Amino acid sequence: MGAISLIALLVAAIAFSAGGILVGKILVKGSSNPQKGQVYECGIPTTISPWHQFNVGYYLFALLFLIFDVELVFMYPWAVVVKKVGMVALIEIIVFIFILFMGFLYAHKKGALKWS
Amino acid sequence: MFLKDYIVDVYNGVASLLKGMRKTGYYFTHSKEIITEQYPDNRATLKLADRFKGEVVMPHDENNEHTCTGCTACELACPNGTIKIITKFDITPEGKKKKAIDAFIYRLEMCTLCNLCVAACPSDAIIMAPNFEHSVFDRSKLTKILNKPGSKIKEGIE
Amino acid sequence: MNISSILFYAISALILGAGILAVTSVKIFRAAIWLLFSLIGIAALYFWMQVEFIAAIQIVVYVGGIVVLIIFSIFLTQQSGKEMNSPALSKKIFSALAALFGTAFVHNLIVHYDGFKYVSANPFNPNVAAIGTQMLSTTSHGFILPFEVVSMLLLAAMVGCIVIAMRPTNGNATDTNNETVSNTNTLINKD
Amino acid sequence: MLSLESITKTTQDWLLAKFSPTMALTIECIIVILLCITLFAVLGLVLVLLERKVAARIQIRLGPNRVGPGGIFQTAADTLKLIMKEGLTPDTADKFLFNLAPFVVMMVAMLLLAPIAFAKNFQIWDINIGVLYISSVSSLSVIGILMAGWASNNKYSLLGAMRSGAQIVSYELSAGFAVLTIVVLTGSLQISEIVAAQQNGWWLFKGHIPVVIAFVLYIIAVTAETNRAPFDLAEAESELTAGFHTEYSGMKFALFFLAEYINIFIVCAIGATLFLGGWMPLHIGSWEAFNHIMDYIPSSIWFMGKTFFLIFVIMWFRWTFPRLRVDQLLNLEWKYLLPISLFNLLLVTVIAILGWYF
Amino acid sequence: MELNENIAGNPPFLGIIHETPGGGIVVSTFDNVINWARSNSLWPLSFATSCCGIEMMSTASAKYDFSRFGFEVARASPRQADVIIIAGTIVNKMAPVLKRLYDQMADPKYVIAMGACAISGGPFFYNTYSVVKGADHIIPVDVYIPGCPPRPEALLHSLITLQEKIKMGMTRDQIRTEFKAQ
Amino acid sequence: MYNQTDIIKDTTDLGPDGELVVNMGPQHPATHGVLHLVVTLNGETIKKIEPHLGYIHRSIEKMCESLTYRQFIYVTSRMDYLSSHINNTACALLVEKGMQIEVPERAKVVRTILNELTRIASHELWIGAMAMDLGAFTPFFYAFREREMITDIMEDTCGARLTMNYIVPGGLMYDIHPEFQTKVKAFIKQFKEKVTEYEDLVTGNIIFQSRTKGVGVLTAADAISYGCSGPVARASGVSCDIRKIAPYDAYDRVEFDEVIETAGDSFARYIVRVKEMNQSIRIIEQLIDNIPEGEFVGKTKNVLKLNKGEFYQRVETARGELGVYIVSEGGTTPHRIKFRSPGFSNLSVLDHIAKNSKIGDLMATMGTLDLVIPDIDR
Amino acid sequence: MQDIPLSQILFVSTFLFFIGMYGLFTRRNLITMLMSIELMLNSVNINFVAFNKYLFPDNLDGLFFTLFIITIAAAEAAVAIAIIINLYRSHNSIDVDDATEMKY
Amino acid sequence: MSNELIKQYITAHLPDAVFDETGEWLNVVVNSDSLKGLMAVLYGEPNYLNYLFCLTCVDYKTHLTMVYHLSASTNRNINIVIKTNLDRNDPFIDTVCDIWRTAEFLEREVFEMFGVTFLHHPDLRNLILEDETAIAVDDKKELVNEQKGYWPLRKDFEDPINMIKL
Ligand code: SF4
Ligand code: SF4
Ligand code: SF4
Repeated sequence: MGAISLIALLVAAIAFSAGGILVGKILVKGSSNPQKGQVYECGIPTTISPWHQFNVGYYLFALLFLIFDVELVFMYPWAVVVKKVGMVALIEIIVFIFILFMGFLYAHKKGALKWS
Repeated sequence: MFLKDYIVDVYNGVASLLKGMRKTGYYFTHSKEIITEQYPDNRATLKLADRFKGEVVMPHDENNEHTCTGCTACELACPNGTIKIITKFDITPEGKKKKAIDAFIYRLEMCTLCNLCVAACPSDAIIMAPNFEHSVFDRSKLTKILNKPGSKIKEGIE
Repeated sequence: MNISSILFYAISALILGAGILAVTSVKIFRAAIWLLFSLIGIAALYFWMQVEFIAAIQIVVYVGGIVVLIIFSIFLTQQSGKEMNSPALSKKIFSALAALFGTAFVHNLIVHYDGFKYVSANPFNPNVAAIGTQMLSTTSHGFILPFEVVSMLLLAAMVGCIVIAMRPTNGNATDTNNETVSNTNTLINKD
Repeated sequence: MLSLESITKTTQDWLLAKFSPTMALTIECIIVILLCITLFAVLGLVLVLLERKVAARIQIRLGPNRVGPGGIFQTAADTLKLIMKEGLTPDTADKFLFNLAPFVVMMVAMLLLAPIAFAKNFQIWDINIGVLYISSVSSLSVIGILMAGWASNNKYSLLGAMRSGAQIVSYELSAGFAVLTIVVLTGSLQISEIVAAQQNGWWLFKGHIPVVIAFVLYIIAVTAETNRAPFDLAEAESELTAGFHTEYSGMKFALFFLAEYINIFIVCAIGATLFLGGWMPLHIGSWEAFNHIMDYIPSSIWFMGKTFFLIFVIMWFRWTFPRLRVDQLLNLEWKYLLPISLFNLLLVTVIAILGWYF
Repeated sequence: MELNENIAGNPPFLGIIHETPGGGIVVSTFDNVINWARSNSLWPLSFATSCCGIEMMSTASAKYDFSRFGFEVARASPRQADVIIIAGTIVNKMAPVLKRLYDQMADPKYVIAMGACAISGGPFFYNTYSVVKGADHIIPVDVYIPGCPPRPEALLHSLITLQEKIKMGMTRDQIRTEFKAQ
Repeated sequence: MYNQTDIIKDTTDLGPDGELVVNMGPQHPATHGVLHLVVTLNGETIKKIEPHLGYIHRSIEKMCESLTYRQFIYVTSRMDYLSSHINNTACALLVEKGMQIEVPERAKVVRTILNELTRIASHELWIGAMAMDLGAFTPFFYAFREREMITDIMEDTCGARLTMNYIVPGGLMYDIHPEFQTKVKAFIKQFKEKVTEYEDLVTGNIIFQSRTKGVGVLTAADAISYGCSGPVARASGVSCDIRKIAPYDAYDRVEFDEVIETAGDSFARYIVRVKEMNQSIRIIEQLIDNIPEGEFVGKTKNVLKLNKGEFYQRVETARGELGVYIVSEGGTTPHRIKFRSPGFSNLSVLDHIAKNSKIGDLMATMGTLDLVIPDIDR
Repeated sequence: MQDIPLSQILFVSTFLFFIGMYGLFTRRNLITMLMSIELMLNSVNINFVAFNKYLFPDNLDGLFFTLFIITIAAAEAAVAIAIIINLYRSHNSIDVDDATEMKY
Repeated sequence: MSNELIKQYITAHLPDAVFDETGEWLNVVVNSDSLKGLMAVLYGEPNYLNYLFCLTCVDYKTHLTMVYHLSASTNRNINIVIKTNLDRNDPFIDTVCDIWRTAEFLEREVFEMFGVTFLHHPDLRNLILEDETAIAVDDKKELVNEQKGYWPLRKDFEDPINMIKL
């Protein structure tokens, strides 16, 4: 099957979703009123758009995630061959993880993992 | 020690979670704990408390007679004007005029089921009935006339 | 034209189209989304070239990591719904011309270069085991040293991020909670 | 014998005999498309109903029982209703992205089906990077959520999406490490090889305590990744009304709903494959007779049984625990799960290299 | 006392007896299926203003369990809800909010007025300056269930009534004339 | 028709950089009704909470000025509907005080039992709702199972499940149900068995503890300054149980402890309520076998007229101290009636204790304050 | 697969590179500029992989280069965004025009 | 601490306070100007009447009366009721919400229900009724009461639109 199957799956997803949405669109006619298009906020009219700038507290985690993610990426090929390569690979990865763990400890110490 | 604290932390946390899961697991596996009463299917066996205040009714006996004298005590007792009594004057066989109710209007849509009218009625003409299946499509259906058409007051009730 | 080449053109169209939108869209969030599609397209191109490992890495790192990070920082620093003011027309034209000129130049180079003929007898076999073996080998094409250096790089990046991005002061932000009623006493004393 | 393996094989042979290769491929594609759509629909219906029934049993009540015998058509009615409900788009929303988001979520869920081995030799594509493919594609789902949350122009949606973004990316790490432990043991990323390696016992049993720890970590991490309680902060009802899909209605909402359940299915299927041997029957060392009996149960049943067991566990979590707070959630990942899984991975490596597993 | 006895004007009990809707209304099978789906999957908006809301919670609880009807998916967002159960008093300050919530719901949508307050202002009809005298002044109501508060079974009854109404596939006006005539 | 503008002014001003002003409520699953909170957020951190009330303001105080002393009691069951018996008791006591009506012993004891049952029912509901706020759905159902038993007892005796109107000036409306005592005993047995479930599912749960401990801390000084009462104040170490301070009905002859915790956080408030349920059980156990025989209602005139003057009656509802203040001019209706509702003061503390915490903490804090909005708005 | 010559892939990467360059020239916002840079890096990656595949299939050096570029891109993006955030905190703007006017 | 002591104490502080002990608790009627000072004194040593459990207003048709119910948090059986009469046409009084934080909301309620202006109140807006009449109040009492007339709890309140009289 190979890569073609991915395309088939994509087509399936689109067909499924679009089919459902279209059926609804064609068969259901809703009433319209000015409130309907407004954003829901517990029944109170919204006055500020959330697209106004907004302090996300999470970026530090995203930063750290990115670093660890890359580390994870390097460990996949390593994991596949580790049994073949043996001890060398183990030492390699211990050094690798150790270095990163230093960073982790640093982050911990600096309080970067404490969410404020 | 730091590491020990860490491990104890993890252990205690997991233990407390497992405890909760055991409880829910217990209920999952014991279907006799299910307490659901299936309302529309158990209508035949459903037994409401005798005192349950579902609505005000006016009992009529087999001669289509009730005991309401039209004294309007209930109307006065009602805190929110649910009852409206329209009286008329019947001519008794002896030719005397006698006060009687023309219509006992009861607006179920407003009734708070507080029992004050029943308590106030001197001749026990109205009682609380445990009916609850009142849902309707139209609000005006909820305004009821409690005295049945053609009914009259029981003999000997003043 | 067979399916494979149709796919190639479709993927290329996705990459380039999304790329163009990513650099021209006036809404910054949309730009990020278009960048994302472009990156996904590139991943698809890798897939098409049968280097699945790199394709997966592309998605994991770029889409799962970098774009999410970019989106977060957009929220932090922008009014994400506001349209960015577009650059002056002259600048646009100039940049476009420069880009076109560069493209044409390189295009020309590629078209007229014919050193691409060499094809090895060995099949291209980029499976993960091969990658892993080469990565951990210490022979001439082994990448063991870069592999270790990468960890240093990541460590440096992490430390750098923390140093740069952490708030310099954390002291005053924490405890405004406790301004309790005790000030009432002082108020009364004033009276 | 009731085996999906033979069915696929016969079909393929028949197709190849009857048509030209391109044609056969096309027909196969169409079959796959139809199968997947059916699988989606059926899975959605079954899982939602299962969830409601499980919830009801845990909560000492009956659950849906009036629509069809025992309530089995309940979710069908729900789906039909959702399809026949108006789909709204807020005026101030970014309409394009708003409408695109459910598609993205859906596509991600669908793409994840490709490498799953539903039964012996019954797999859409035995891709050679198997589990890596899964991790990479599933990291796309966060985009759909972020898109939906931002495009709605709704504060709750945005907050929910942000939470969800931080949460999913964080827990991806420990899920990844848990998967890696199995990769280390197996030496391959390919699903079929991972399953084959468990011929004589599941990794959960073969791999000593570290694999059990990895399994627990995996379950926790994927619960978080699929935004399930107790990690359902993205749609925390009591805080953010409906989270990132507050503004979605009708079919578009149904797609999110469906995708959530499909994702649960997929992560559980992967979990079953990695730790519980996928479609491999339960074999115990040298008990030939026992192993033989186990072999009689079709592989698809094994697979589904294991998967649904894991799904049940995840549902059990949901109906038992309170929700975590967002900082606790991140704490849990970064202070507990991540260090533990790093350490655990090293342990497993030692085990693997020294061959200490069975 | 026998249930539901001698109550004038009540439609026949709806949960068990399924009468085909008459009145010359043509319903295709497709419509029937749609109405069946809609009537069996009424997701309420989690909206309760006061005391009746507690009885609504009781109805959700294990003893009465309205999930048997498929109602348990209480949605906090009006976009995904099908039915508002107005459980409690509506006051003037709340009225626009209620209206907005109703307006923001996706079609088709239904309203149940639960309790005396929602129907008519009930206990707070006279001498109050802030109570809306009936929620149907603000939004159209499909089913009224009186009581203060109506007991959980009564709420279930009203839900069954609503289901029945949906299955009939009639519009509000049709219903009004239909049942007036009865 | 409605003199109402669509715009709430406070939400129009933009927050400073990076701050988001979010409306929570009036229709919000966690506000238990129709509280409207305007929350200023910085990221996930709450910078300010501004409650807007009045979405269920039913003008009860105005209304009561035109209701007679028999009638106005029913309105009070709709105020704090979870403690309707206790509210009714407060009003009845006040009228009794104003007219020097003798209440028979039987009525007193029954009232006390019913009040305590109401308290348990209210706390049960609160545990369920609170767990739901924190995202655990199952305890809600378990709590309601026990609550349904109480509701059954109420239904038998009072004829209503929620809004009783059973207590009238002078005693009770009618006598207790013959099976009252057996049912209550059955309930006590079941309750004692099942209360450990909350231990497993809620109290001991690490997630629940970490979500409530140290969250929404209210110091004793603040509790006093904000006029808090009931479990909220007692969790901060302020002793304020009216049942102890000014015993009414049969409270002076039963033994029970006033539950006091000192931590002042959400967990302490939770613990106080759980322990209070046990104390209520203790009270009921002492009384249930000793209901004296006799009349259930004292002699009252048909038309009740309060003496001219001012009367104040305090009772301890499930939420705290309810005060009813009546200014009487001697007529059949009060001149002015004021309900000092416990929730009103407890709500005003919200901004103070939830500031600088996370949105999730707000749910825990608000949940443990146990607000009943109609009680606050009246 | 082999019907697509290497040059076509190179065209795509060239286009992508210059698209990124265009973005870098026209955008004034640091984040969008970063996005443009990512595009340019990616076009380079495409080249590495393509060359590896078409010209030197014996070894996987091209793939490794791609791998390392992706790594470095990630580290770069992380640090860049940390700097951008820091810059934003101190100057309340991440426009290059503002940034160049800054007095250090 | 008995009522007598409190009485003495108050008399020492405010000689013109009027006492009334006919009711359940000690009632003190004071001048509206001196109320704030008295409150501050009662709050602190040696009385510690630091628990304000009820604050309300009564409309007597001729005048408005502010009623404060005070108690000691250590001994809730010591209760004292402080009253002060206000001019019905232009009621204003000093806020006590810097002594008791609970007074902030209670005073806002009284403000909108009776139209009493609380001087120096930090945030005197409508709390319960619609917000449109929100007004800012500073020291000048001339600026206040824009919502004249809609004071529901006053005795002469009429609202023909919303209110149906029985
Ligand atoms: S029960 Fe109460 S509200 Fe109903 S009619 Fe009788 S007195 Fe009026
Ligand atoms: S029902 Fe009773 S109180 Fe009412 S009018 Fe009739 S007799 Fe009088
Ligand atoms: S009808 Fe009765 S129970 Fe329902 S909200 Fe109104 S007063 Fe409360």
